[in-house]
Amino acid sequence: MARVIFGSALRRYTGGVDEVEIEATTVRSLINALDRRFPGLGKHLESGMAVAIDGEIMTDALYEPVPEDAEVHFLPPIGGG
Amino acid sequence: MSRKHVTCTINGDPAEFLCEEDQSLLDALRDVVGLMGVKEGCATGDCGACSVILDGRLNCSCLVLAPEAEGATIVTVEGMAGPDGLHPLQETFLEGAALQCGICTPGFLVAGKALLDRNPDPTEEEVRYAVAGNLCRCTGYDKIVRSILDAAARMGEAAPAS
Amino acid sequence: MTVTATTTDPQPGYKWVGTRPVRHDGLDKVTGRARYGADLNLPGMLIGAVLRSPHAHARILSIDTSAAEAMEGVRAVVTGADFPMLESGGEGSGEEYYDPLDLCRNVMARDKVLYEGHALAAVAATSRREALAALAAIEVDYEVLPHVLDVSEAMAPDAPILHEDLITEGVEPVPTTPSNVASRYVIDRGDIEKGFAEADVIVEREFVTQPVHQGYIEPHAVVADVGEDGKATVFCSSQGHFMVRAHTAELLGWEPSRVKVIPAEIGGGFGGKTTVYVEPVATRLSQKAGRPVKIVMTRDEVFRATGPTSGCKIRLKVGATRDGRLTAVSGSMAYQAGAFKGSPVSLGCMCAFAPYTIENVFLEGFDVVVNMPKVTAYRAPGAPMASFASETLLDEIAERVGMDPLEFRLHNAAEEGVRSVYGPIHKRIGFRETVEAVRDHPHYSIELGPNQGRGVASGFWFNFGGSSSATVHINEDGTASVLTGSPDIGGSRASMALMAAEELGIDVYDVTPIVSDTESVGYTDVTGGSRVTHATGLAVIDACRKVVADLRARAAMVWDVDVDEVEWVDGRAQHVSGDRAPMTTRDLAADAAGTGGPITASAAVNARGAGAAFSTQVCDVEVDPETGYVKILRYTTAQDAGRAIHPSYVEGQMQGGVAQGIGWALNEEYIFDADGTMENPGFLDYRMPVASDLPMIDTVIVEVPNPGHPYGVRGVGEVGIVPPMAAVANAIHDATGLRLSELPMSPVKVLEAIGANGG
Amino acid sequence: MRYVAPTSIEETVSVLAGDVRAQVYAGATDFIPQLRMGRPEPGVAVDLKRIDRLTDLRREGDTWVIGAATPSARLSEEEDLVAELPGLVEAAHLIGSDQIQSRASLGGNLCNASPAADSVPAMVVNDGRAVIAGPAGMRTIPVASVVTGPGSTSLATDEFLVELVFDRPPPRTADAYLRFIPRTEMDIAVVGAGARLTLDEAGRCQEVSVALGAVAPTVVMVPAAADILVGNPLTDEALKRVAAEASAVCNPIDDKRGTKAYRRQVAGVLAVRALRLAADRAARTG
Repeated sequence: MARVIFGSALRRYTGGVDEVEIEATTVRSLINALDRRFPGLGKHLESGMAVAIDGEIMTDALYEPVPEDAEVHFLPPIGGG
Repeated sequence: MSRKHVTCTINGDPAEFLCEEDQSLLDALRDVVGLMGVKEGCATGDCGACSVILDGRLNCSCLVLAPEAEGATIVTVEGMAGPDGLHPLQETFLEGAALQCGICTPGFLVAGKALLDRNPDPTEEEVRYAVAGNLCRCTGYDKIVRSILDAAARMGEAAPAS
Repeated sequence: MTVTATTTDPQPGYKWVGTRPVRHDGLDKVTGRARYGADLNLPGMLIGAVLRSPHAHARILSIDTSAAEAMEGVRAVVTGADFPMLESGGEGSGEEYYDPLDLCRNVMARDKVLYEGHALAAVAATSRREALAALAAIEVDYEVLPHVLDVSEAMAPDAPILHEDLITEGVEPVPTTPSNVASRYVIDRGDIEKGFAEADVIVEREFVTQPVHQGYIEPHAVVADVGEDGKATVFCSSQGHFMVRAHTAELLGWEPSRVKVIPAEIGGGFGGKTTVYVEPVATRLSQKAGRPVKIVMTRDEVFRATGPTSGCKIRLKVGATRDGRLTAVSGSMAYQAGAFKGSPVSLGCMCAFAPYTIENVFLEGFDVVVNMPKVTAYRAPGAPMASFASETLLDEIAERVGMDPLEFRLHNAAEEGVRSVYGPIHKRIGFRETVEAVRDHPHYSIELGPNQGRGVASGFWFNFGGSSSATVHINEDGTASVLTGSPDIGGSRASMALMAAEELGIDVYDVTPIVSDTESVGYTDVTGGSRVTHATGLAVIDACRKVVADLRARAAMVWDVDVDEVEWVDGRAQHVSGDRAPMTTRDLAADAAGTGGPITASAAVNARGAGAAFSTQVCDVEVDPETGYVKILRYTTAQDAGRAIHPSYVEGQMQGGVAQGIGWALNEEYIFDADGTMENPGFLDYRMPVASDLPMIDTVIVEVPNPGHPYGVRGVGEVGIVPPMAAVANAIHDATGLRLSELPMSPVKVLEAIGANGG
Repeated sequence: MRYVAPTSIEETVSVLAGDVRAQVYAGATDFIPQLRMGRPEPGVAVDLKRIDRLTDLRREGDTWVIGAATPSARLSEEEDLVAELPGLVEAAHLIGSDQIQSRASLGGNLCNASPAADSVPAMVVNDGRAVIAGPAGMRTIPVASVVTGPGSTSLATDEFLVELVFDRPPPRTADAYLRFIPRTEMDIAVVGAGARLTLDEAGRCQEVSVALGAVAPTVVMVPAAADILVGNPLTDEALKRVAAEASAVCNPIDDKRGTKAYRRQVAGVLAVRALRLAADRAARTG
């Protein structure tokens, strides 16, 4: 089970829930599962957000594997100079 | 508008060009003569990227009207390397990693040459003030200043004071 | 070349990594041969110029270009009507996230101009003189609107509204009326009340910073040439020619493949060249005129219409126990976004306290549109101003609890396995090591004189991976060409060559690193986010490994042995038995046609595993109590580079970041008059540091290898600019006893503070 | 815009007489940036640097004569001038970078009539005279009466500055010029202060002149400095009063380079520092 921690911005789509455990093998299946649990959340996660899996921040990561017991965060888009 | 015919010496060679009377020497060197090593960073004399040596003195070519070059002797970065190879400043800039993006480099090299031509053994502070009219946004000047000092030392070794 | 590499031992276990060869593009750059954006002239080329708004905020009632079009020498005129209006939405990802509607309105205003300098028309003519005359002949009827620049004023209920359709995101309930607050971002962890209740010492201050520009010396420049086939060739300098291709095509309503972008050498970017301004305009003008069109911005245009990064207002409160443990931070940050949404405020919130372990955090950020140019990335976007605030407060807390500021930082240092302030768990990081490096540096114990002071500060930056492509060719003579799509701003070609030499086992000067155009190499993200040595480096390493596998296979073919019996050592194929003469790349390349054709391989990655960067810096100043002048006496910066591929250019990035930070700390700022017109759009009064303003900047490269890169590389481009403002402020405090909370800390402000303090 | 480079004073006079849209220039370090910033182009740009007398630098009897278009760098290279009028040379040397020094002239700095011109306070405290050519011939006026306000001078449109003349200093006399800028180079003065003084053999002030730049539309003198100091040594107490008087005579503006309050305060500081420096030099020449 992956542990997903929601930042404040996402909690309004989760009814205030700040953390869930979800069975998923990839980021895409994780988002799908989250969207089933919290209808409407999925599209916010897919558009422009970065995902951090066990501290590794990634973009364009839909097919990225989610290890067993991973900790997942969704972060705002990050731009560098 | 009629153009002005200018005869001068550029990097040791006789040169002629036609320029607008209100054209800057910078624009004439770049767009008429084709010396693209002379860079424009501001066109107001505040960045030094367009530095050339004009009749023995360091100048911002953006602050010179092209017709003023009549009869003048001009040295640009393109004229620094000689038949025997690079100018010591060019060598030390390369070895000392004194350039990052490189857009300011021609101006610094020309300013460095103007300094060493008149003061072969400058202090760090003299170097810093001598290139204070040249802006670099990449390096923090550290490696540029070191490279100019290194070039001075190298030239001093090559030509020991008699 | 008569010039040789500075001799430096390579990293243990490596032959090339860690050495300092002369950069491959260096010779062209010291002889004036390198071609930058403005250095191309084509036959028949027209000169383009852009009409810019004289008003900070106005409705465009009408634009009449007929007189301009009729003028001698004028070949094309464009306005917003010549570009499709794009749909709003979030496009791209990571550092290339943008809203197409905002981008198209920024490149060419439509119904409103939103800042002084906003483009609203452009002409192409046979000379610059004619182009400027034509601009003067364009008649624009404006309805001037009230403008707003200050974030607090922009957030007030009665503020002039920039966008009637801008509804704040991130607040509940969703507002029903527009405002200038584009979004609210929050980090909310732990229990803030409990955290402050545990604190013995609490400090709270408000900080103000002004917009600052990236200040690259090369103005934006482009030559666009649209041929009879309708395809465009665009020559320009940018931080990403694939970005230029994508944006130019999108803004013209084209498919990307209709545009080929040839990367010029780039004369500095620092984030400011990660978007487009004049490129789509020149391309449309060229299409209309049927001639090549060149646009080179003036310095004044660069300041008025590109960059800058946000000015901001920050209020922060920090609590700690008497033994120096941080218990809670809270506060709010409001950043100017410029005319369109998208300030780096969320990054400011995430980075401000990232070097530390703090359980209770509440930080909210507001992205606020105001009537100045849309902000663009600038070196660690969002982090420097937030860290000015946080690191100044930490200095104050350390003083209050009686701890050395570096010991205080070590006491609270984040490390591997600890939850970061912004959420995820830290991987292996080298923050502590940077603090120790400064503590142990001789600088930290040099005695100070009267009116002198010492300050320290630290900083964090994420560093990115992202998409990169590379192709490696083995030439007939056994040398290698390494093609990537990453514009080289600060020596990255040398790093690519070093990694290729390491992998291939050949001399670094037998590698030719090339930045290829959009049709000659695979897609590559912008050079930004400190990503190139890591991400493009990964692609280069991968491509080289494929080449080596191929070389081994060919040697096996020649020797008629199993490929497993062939080893690749020092650029040569060797048979495990040792009884065959080794074959070099040259030998194998000479015979390539017979063993399967040319030897070449490509690789592409969306790189993961970028390791976070930390920097800790110490600054000594002397303050003239009678004039407020702050002289930087000494400066030392320690930064975790993971593994320095070319140490000289790592040092260069560290020193450059510090110099920019010192400028930001002391003198740089946008100054606007009452009408919202920038008063200092030139290098005379936008005061970037000159050589005589600075001392040597000592560097300590800390190497805590990044497990996400085969050599341990961490990006080094950005974090260096994060600590300087607080380091300088803390040094001024040490010298004068004053806590300055506004940037820039100009002589006027310092003297005011001394005076207010009864000095 | 046409470009002409006359080689004699007479030729220049006739060019100016023949075209009211003619504009003389020397180093062009202000002239060209002003054109770039949108100032209307003159009909004719008259380059004065081909006139020998205007680029000259010589000692003539008890005076120094400096051509109006002589580049500042030449002043720093003239060792005797540096020894005799160090403040004037410093002021000229502070006009911009080495690049600017190759071109910028005292004449241009004066006639550009910027309130912040570095060389003007130094010329004024040295009682400089300006030699002006025009259709009626030559006339000489005090430097202090050349500038009448920001960007305007007392020269007629058909006149131009030929040279600047300074008396060589008597014994125990020296000058100094200091300015404040936020950086160390490449800025316009926020405040400038020129000072000149003569000491008597006992080290008391005999003559004192202080002039301030960038704190009013034109250079302002601080006459109270002489009232306070003449007949007295430079004591901290006296200098404190001079500082207050210097601050008091300022009539500065708030702008992007500084505030009124800042300029007032720093004017006092720099006046005192310049006086101390001049006094040290004067004592050494004694």
